[in-house]
Amino acid sequence: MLQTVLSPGAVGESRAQAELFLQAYRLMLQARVLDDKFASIYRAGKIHGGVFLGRGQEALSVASGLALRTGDIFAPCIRDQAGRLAFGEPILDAVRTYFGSTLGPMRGRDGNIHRGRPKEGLLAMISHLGAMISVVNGMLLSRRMQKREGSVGLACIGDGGMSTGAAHEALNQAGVEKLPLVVVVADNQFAYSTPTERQFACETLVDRADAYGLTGHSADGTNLEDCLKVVGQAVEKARAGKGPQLVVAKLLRLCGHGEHDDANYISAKLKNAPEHRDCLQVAEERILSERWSTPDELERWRKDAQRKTDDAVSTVQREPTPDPFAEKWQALATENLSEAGETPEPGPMDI
Amino acid sequence: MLQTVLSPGAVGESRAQAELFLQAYRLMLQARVLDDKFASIYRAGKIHGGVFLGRGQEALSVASGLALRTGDIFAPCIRDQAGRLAFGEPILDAVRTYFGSTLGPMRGRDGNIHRGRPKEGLLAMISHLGAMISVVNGMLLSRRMQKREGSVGLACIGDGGMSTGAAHEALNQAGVEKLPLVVVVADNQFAYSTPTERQFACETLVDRADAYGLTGHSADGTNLEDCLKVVGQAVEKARAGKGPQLVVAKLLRLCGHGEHDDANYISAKLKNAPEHRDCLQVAEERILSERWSTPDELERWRKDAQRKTDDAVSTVQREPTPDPFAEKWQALATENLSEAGETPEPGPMDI
Amino acid sequence: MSITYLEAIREAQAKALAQDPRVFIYGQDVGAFGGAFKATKNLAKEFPGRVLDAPISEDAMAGLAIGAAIEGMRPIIEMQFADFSTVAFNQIVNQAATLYWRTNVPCPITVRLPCGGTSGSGPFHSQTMEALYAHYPGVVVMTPATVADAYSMLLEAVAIDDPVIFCEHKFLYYHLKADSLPTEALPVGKARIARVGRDMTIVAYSAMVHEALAAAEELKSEGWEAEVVDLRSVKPLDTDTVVASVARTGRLLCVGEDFPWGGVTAEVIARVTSEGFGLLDAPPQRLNAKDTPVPYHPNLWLAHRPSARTIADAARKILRQ
Amino acid sequence: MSITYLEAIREAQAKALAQDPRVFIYGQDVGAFGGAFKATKNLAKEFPGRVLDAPISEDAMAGLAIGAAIEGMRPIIEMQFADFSTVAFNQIVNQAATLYWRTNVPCPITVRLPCGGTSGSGPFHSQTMEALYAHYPGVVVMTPATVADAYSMLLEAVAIDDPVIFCEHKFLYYHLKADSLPTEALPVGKARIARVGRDMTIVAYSAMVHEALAAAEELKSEGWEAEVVDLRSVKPLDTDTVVASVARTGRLLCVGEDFPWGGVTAEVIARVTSEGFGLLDAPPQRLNAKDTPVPYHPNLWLAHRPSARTIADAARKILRQ
Ligand SMILES: Cc1ncc(C[n+]2csc(CCOP(=O)(O)OP(=O)(O)O)c2C)c(N)n1
Ligand SMILES: Cc1ncc(C[n+]2csc(CCOP(=O)(O)OP(=O)(O)O)c2C)c(N)n1
Ligand SMILES: [Mg+2]
Ligand SMILES: [Mg+2]
Repeated sequence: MLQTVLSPGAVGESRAQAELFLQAYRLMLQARVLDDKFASIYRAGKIHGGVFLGRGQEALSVASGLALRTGDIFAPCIRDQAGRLAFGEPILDAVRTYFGSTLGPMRGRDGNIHRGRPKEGLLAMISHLGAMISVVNGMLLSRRMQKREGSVGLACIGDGGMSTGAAHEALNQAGVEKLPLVVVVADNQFAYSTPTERQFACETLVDRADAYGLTGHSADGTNLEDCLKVVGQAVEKARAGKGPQLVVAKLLRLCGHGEHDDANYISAKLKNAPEHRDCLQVAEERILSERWSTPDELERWRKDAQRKTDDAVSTVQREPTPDPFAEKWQALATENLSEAGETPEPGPMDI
Repeated sequence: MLQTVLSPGAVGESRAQAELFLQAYRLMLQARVLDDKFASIYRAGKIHGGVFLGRGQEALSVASGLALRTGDIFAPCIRDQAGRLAFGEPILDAVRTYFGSTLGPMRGRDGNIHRGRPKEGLLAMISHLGAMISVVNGMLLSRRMQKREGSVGLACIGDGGMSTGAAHEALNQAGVEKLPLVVVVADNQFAYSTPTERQFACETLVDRADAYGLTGHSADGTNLEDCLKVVGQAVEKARAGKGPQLVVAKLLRLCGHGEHDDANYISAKLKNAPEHRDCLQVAEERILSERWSTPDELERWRKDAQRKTDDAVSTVQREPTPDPFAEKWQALATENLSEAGETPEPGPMDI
Repeated sequence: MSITYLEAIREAQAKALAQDPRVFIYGQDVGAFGGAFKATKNLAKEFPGRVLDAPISEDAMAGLAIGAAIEGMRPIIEMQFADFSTVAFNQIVNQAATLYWRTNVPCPITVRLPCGGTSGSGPFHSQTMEALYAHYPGVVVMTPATVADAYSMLLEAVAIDDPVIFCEHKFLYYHLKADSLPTEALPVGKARIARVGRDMTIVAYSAMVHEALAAAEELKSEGWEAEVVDLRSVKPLDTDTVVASVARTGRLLCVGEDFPWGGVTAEVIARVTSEGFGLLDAPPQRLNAKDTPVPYHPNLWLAHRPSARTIADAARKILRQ
Repeated sequence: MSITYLEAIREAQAKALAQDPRVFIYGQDVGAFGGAFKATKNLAKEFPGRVLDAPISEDAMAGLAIGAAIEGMRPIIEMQFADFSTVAFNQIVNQAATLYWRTNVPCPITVRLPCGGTSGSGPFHSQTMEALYAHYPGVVVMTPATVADAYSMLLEAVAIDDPVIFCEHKFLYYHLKADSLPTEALPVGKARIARVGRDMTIVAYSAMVHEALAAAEELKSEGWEAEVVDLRSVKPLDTDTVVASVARTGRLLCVGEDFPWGGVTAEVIARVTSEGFGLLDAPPQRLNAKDTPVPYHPNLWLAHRPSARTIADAARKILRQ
């Protein structure tokens, strides 16, 4: 695949590709470092609720985020820290949401990976798998109605999420409306503990593309270059009006479902299989072998990522947590239609 | 296709095929006559609620019912009068349900096409499209657990029903469990008024088979012979342990969605297209051209179907309708857990 | 001119489409066909590209509407029957209803639910769903009982910055008529005294308002004056108007067509007894449908739901206490 | 020996599997993994072929269970979190709950719903769903508050010929312990007096029973004796036991963790005021969660749901009247 991308003679292009690769790598690295930090804070018992990481899925995720432009729509799923950074989500959003800071986009109301900024095209997933895709469809259809065309919507989902009725209805809907939607499936071979043979019986989930009249693409989820290329092409096609696209990438989650889970249901054989290498390491090796960068520089980047992470965490740790007395206990935007007086005064603040 | 079925040299086999054809034809005729009766009773204002017919869909439907044996499972959809008769549902069940007779299987509690005898393998559909398939899955899986193998479950659905999340989850589930399920899709090109181009964007719904790891089959829904062959083969495969099968037949509904609907959204061109001939007429022509029967005999069969229909209707018209005072207003099987006393006494009996 | 409840719904949508380019309609068969009940008749022609047929995918219909709302649109989605909204339930209560609270982005969608029993419709084409949705935070649930309210409340539903569950009653579609469309209306969230009376309060909403009014008429011939309160919206629920009425009458009967457990009637009684306990001269009572699915046969159906007769019976028992 | 609420649920399933070949378990990750909460730990090994992993398809999970019930099986399905049962909602309320009434074929399925708030779980992993299901005809809804009830009621759930929604509270999973499993139990449908008192009745269920008991303890130090009634099942709801308690105490507070509109607390108050109006010496009151989604941050979460403190506060107001 390299030949295609860095074809001899296309020096300018190959320079651009190398730069894209490096940019992607730095984002993956930042995501990995941030994820590692969340894991350690979790182990220290300082995070409320679960922690969900994207370890091993950064190549696909970053490719998704990088393929998009300002004005596009991104609906990340639970393992898309890298894609979020690539799309432009500030590190602070992640940290603030995990800590429940009132300065974060979710203001302590929702947590961990359930964050976003819908008005900036970054959707805040609900937990119910499959439910975000039709929302992206609605955004894209509206832009068409508003004659604001040219943007693409990209929704991430897992192999397990593809079994939901919600995902089916939305993929079919996108096909019918010929929307510029790209659905990126991270087939990490497990949904929580459930292996894909208990999840679906088709050969590969790309077989679903035909079922909905979408264009299907396969990618190697451990290979950054391939992910950049395949997702990039899918996004380009969608943007060019070629209708909805389905990208399926195979890979392995290199962590538990959440940090509470040791993933002992994934066999050592699977974990050590050559095709399940860590995408970050693979990318690093490639950078060094191509001499696009040096070990020193990579080390500086890692330190930089570490510093940004630490800064964000120490900033957020000094930020206010929600005050139930100051909280507006109101789910409606229309204040005068909210019902009051039925609910108790706030209770004690201790856990 | 005829050659395959009635191959020269296989005289015994071809005799059997001809007999199957005639049997199927008589059931189709009976279904058509019964449907016509319901339509005329509806027009006379004597049926409560809607009337939904299978006109033009009898060939596919009868093939579904005939492919099954006693002990199999059949989940018909709204246009499966012919299949129900073929599976063994008494005419009286249909008439009693439309009239709300207390002697019918639904006892006036549910109406029209929402009828069945689950314990005899004939499911009573709920209205929500797509919802019956997973129920068939559960029956088949249970039989496997109970070591009662050898039976097949067949579920009917429309082109529109295939857009439901419920259908997706169930097809996928059947694939994962490798159940002896046959799903028969009547692609009649419309869901109520909605043409298939607003329903799905794949070429044909058989494209969905691969998506679930099912075996796909296509049939000409206007051709009885083809329907018998294709559905028969699919059922055989399922019974032989070859996993779930998906049959898609193209045809046109030769009536409104319900009898309240004149289907003026179906263009004359479509209605008159040669590929949308009435399957009953096509079958009749074939019988006569093959001299499997005579016009006189066909006429006797029609009269017989008419008489059976009229008998059933006049029987049911003398049967008791539900008495709210005698009705057990209780949704639970466990009597002592039912809540009483919260509901009013029955009201006036006049409409 | 005479206009039905159903025509009022069509007219409100026509007006919403005409006056606000952000409005569009999405639902099964709502386009050229004009909808299963003709509530969108001719709208696809009058507003090209803004009335779209949906696949049989209620979950994705609701999801699409939510996405449209995020982009500043004001979608109206029509469920072919309220009963089928169970399939979109998750998107409505967990995505639409939480969006503003979670992200600060309002979700102005209107979900039109053709609700309620009509003769011969059976268990899956007859349900009323107001309690189901009102239970959840983040939604407004409207239950118009009159042609005027069907019109004005639907326009307000579209204008409100929150998800509105618009429960339109199929039994009223053709039967209920008015001379003209209203030019003004009570604010959303305010109940209406549908009939003034001093002896007891009957609280109702949607089709049951008319049964309650008929019951009140029957009671009048016996010398009782029942006040009938039409809730108009069940969330928010106008407790003040109900309590004020009970303050005048001292007696309360609450009527709903929904299943008996929980729901509007329980909520009204819980509020009145908590806030206005001392005003009651007799135990408050409620009348709901029976605790079974809605039956198909008219004999059963008529006995399943409250009617003028059973309301009057229940009222007499309260009045005699 | 000490056994937790969660272990009791596992033990009940082990016993059901052992004693009845018709029982099987189906749900996401319930097999070799033993379930997200380990409620089915080792069961796949102990009962080969009878504890099956499901795809992420709640609708089809419920549908499969219904089909199994038709074939004479007694399936238990585990929803990974109660919140995700919204996706199976249609199959449960429209297919499972209507099957017996429509066709005379019973539908003995048990739907296990890990319910309720725990710190840091947020809007979609914290919901209690008892009111949602209890609203519908044709289901039994259990809300065990103790280790003993978790065990005995789950066994009864499997034995009952109707769909049972088994609301197990995640907050109780690990915290609540008992010395042993019970050998006998109150019948399903009977409430339990969890604490005897003469001054007021506090009605609660599930995790709120423990908050109510703690509140009663707090009140005791002030000289008040609150009676605490644990409903055990909310459908059927044991009105008699509640009314009898109110007959003794004259005062009623009803507490639920669910959203405030409709639901158990409204239903209890509507029943008590309809049937036992004269027994009340003060207005009945209720305490629910706030009318917003369940918040993530513990500060908000603790204020969102009723607690011993807020229950005691509400009780004091009633006692002073
Ligand atoms: C409708 C629904 N059912 C169940 C869950 C619980 N759940 C959360 S993540 C998960 C596994 C998801 O697997 P997959 O889609 O493959 O994504 P991955 O975790 O592998 O990235 C499950 C079952 C859910 N969130 N939504
Ligand atoms: C979930 C759901 N949504 C909507 C409906 C209303 N409805 C009943 S039949 C029908 C059209 C069905 O079309 P199709 O599946 O193609 O079957 P056909 O009527 O053509 O035989 C619709 C929309 C329904 N029954 N269930
Ligand atoms: Mg996965
Ligand atoms: Mg069709």
